[in-house]
Amino acid sequence: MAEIVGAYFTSHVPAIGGAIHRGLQQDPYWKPFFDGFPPVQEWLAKVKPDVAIVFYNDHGLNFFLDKMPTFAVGAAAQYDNADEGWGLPLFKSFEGHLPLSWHIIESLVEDEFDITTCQKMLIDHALSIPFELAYPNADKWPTKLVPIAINTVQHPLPSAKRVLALGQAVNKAIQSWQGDERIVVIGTGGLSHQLDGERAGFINQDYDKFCMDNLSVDPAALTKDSVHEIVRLSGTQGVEILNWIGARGAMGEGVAAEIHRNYHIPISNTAAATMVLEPA
Amino acid sequence: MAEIVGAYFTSHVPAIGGAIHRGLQQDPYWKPFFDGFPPVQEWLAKVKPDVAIVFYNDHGLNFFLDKMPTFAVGAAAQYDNADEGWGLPLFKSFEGHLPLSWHIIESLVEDEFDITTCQKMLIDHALSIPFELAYPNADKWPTKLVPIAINTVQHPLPSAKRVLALGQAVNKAIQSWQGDERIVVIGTGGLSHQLDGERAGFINQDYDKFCMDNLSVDPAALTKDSVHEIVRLSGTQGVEILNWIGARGAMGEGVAAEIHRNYHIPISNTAAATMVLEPA
Amino acid sequence: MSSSPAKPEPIPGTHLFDGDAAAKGFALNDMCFSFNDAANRQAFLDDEDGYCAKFNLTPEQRKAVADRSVLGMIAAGGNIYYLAKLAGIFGLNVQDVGSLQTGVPVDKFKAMLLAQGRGETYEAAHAEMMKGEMVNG
Amino acid sequence: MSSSPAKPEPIPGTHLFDGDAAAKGFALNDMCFSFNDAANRQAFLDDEDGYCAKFNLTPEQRKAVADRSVLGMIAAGGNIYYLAKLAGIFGLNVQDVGSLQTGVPVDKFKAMLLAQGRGETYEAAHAEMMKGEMVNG
Ligand SMILES: [Fe+3]
Ligand SMILES: [Fe+3]
Repeated sequence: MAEIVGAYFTSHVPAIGGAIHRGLQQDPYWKPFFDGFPPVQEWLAKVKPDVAIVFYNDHGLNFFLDKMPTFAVGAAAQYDNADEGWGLPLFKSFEGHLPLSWHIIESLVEDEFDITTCQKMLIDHALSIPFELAYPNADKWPTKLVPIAINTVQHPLPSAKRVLALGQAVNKAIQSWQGDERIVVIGTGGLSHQLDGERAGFINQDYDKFCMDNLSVDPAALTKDSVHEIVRLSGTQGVEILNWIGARGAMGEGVAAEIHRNYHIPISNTAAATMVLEPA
Repeated sequence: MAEIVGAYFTSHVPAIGGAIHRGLQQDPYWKPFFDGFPPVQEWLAKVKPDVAIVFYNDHGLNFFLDKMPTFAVGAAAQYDNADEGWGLPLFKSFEGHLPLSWHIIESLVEDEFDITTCQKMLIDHALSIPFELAYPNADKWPTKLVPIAINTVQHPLPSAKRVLALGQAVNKAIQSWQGDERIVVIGTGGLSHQLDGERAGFINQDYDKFCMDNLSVDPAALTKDSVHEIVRLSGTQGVEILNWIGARGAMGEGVAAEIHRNYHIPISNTAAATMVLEPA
Repeated sequence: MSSSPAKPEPIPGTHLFDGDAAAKGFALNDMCFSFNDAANRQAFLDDEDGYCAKFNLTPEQRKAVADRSVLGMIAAGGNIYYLAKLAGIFGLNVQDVGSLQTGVPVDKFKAMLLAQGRGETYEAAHAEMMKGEMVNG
Repeated sequence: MSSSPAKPEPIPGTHLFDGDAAAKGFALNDMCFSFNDAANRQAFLDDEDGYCAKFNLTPEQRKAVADRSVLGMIAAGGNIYYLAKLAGIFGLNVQDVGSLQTGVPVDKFKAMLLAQGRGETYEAAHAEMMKGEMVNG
């Protein structure tokens, strides 16, 4: 049976891609952030996942407002990055895992999740940057990919409770999967940040700490607040914590063990955080 | 408060559009079908709806397999038809009802339906033909439109139970809407038919009768079968009964009164049916 | 797919357009989806080989299209809603498509439907239709 | 919208991209979405007026773009994820965009973020940043 080796969470600020590109890992501004990754890299080298199920949000590359899904699940043989509007070098492509994608899709629809199925799907920095950070010297990504995109762009967004349930339903799908893959679950984005409006630059360390402290032991605590309240506490883009909540749900309902944590303010406008959890 | 004046259901075979275009209503092949519509037209003239919420399925015009939503709700100011591949004359455009669309979207997401929101949406014969039949001499459609598209194309499809719940959640949204619109709910497609495979031409009068007999008094009876079983009973395209089930759900949980029924085999490859229900 | 739990009992003469089919048929359905545009329909008519190559049809898909074999297209992952747009290019309606798939002349296919309209079951009407016909396949 | 039940308490300095905004901002966001393509970015630079006209920007949207007013674009229904692609054309990053919206020089905006990194609350860091500045708006 397939095994969930654990979950990895990280912020995905576009500027990180630029810093990697320019080799700024030891620059004083960037060092406290990049220093959070050797433990992630060592952990991945130890647990050796061969499939990644990634909860993330699209930033206006693959989805537009003509067709904006609440939850989208990829079912493609390959996922490419593309120009997001800044003309930056493209991130590496991912190989898909078609049978597992369709298995998860079947299981989610059976469990009354009204997903959008994507046989073509461009993936953006929110998906690629966590891999650039986790596998800095890879010629190609060592895992196949099943991407799950959550709407954090256009309100109404799904509630944190619904997103946790989605993640748990993905866990249930994995439980009924008869392959022997080693699966890492990834949640990307956050933590507190706000790019738009007069409150741009808003960060909330107390709320971020609350999220990080509860993620392993009591993820349901993160679902008590409405989306509106999460925006108040975490910023308009801080709602990307939904991706973390979905990924945490995919680990299953039991308590998880925190293996690693790093938290640094600021990266660009963002309170940047990195965590690794293992099933307890 | 807004009022649901009732629900209207009809098959939507593309050839009907051709028959209307060529004025074949009195042709012996078509007459038994078109004779089912004067009662619909009279009923609509009496109840005078000004908004239509239409449950239908797209036939490869607006959605492709790159992004195939389980449930999609329109939120556009206008909905246009377009060439579906046969170069036929275009059907008339519809005026949207933006505030009601967004109210329904807010309410559905709150109730944990993971819809795709469409600010642009081309509508096909499945939506237009029921209006051509209901308002044969209209210069423009007398109702505004909120379209709700259900995936009946790519399996896994949502279960009949889930679709009934979607409809009931739309009813709940209407209950909390503070406008004073007169709303007609429309379900299009079916009944039994199969276009593809060696079983093409399959029709099942017994199952169709079961559906029509229960639609008013016990719609939950239509949700006992799995989608797979519905395909067995009703044909690969007979699953369009899901659109009827969604529309019936939007009338609310109470019993409804059957006002009108017509059933005729065949129109093209289809067992064609037309019904009108009112809240009892 | 392979590592998924068992699927329900197949339905004779019926091909569900599921994940397996959707994955297999993507290129063919993608081409057919393009036929919503009249210019693309004309481009196909002008240069069928070139147009199919542009969409990277698999050899199985290309052969089914060349053979005008609806069952072949479905076996290659084609979905009827998209295939109908290809059929439209050749002036074929859904009854012609039914005739092609059942292997009987379209008049007999239509007669089978009319028989069901007179109250015959599908099984009876279908048996009548197939009398004296080669079995399809 | 008008006939919907009441919405929760607004969040100061924060504009939720909800149905009202999405409906209002469609044309502007549609244009910004097109900037994923380098050729479209160049077309905008070559003929800003013509390019905006092609997307039917509202007068309010056109003025906000002409003024390079991020808050104006947001008031006109712009969504920051799409607007960021327009900002990219002008070489502006999210900190420049933050500076534009708060009305302080980008160095002061960055200093406000660094202050939060030293453990100051947003309120304290923001008050410090606004000292001696005209209030935005
Ligand atoms: Fe982000
Ligand atoms: Fe149909």
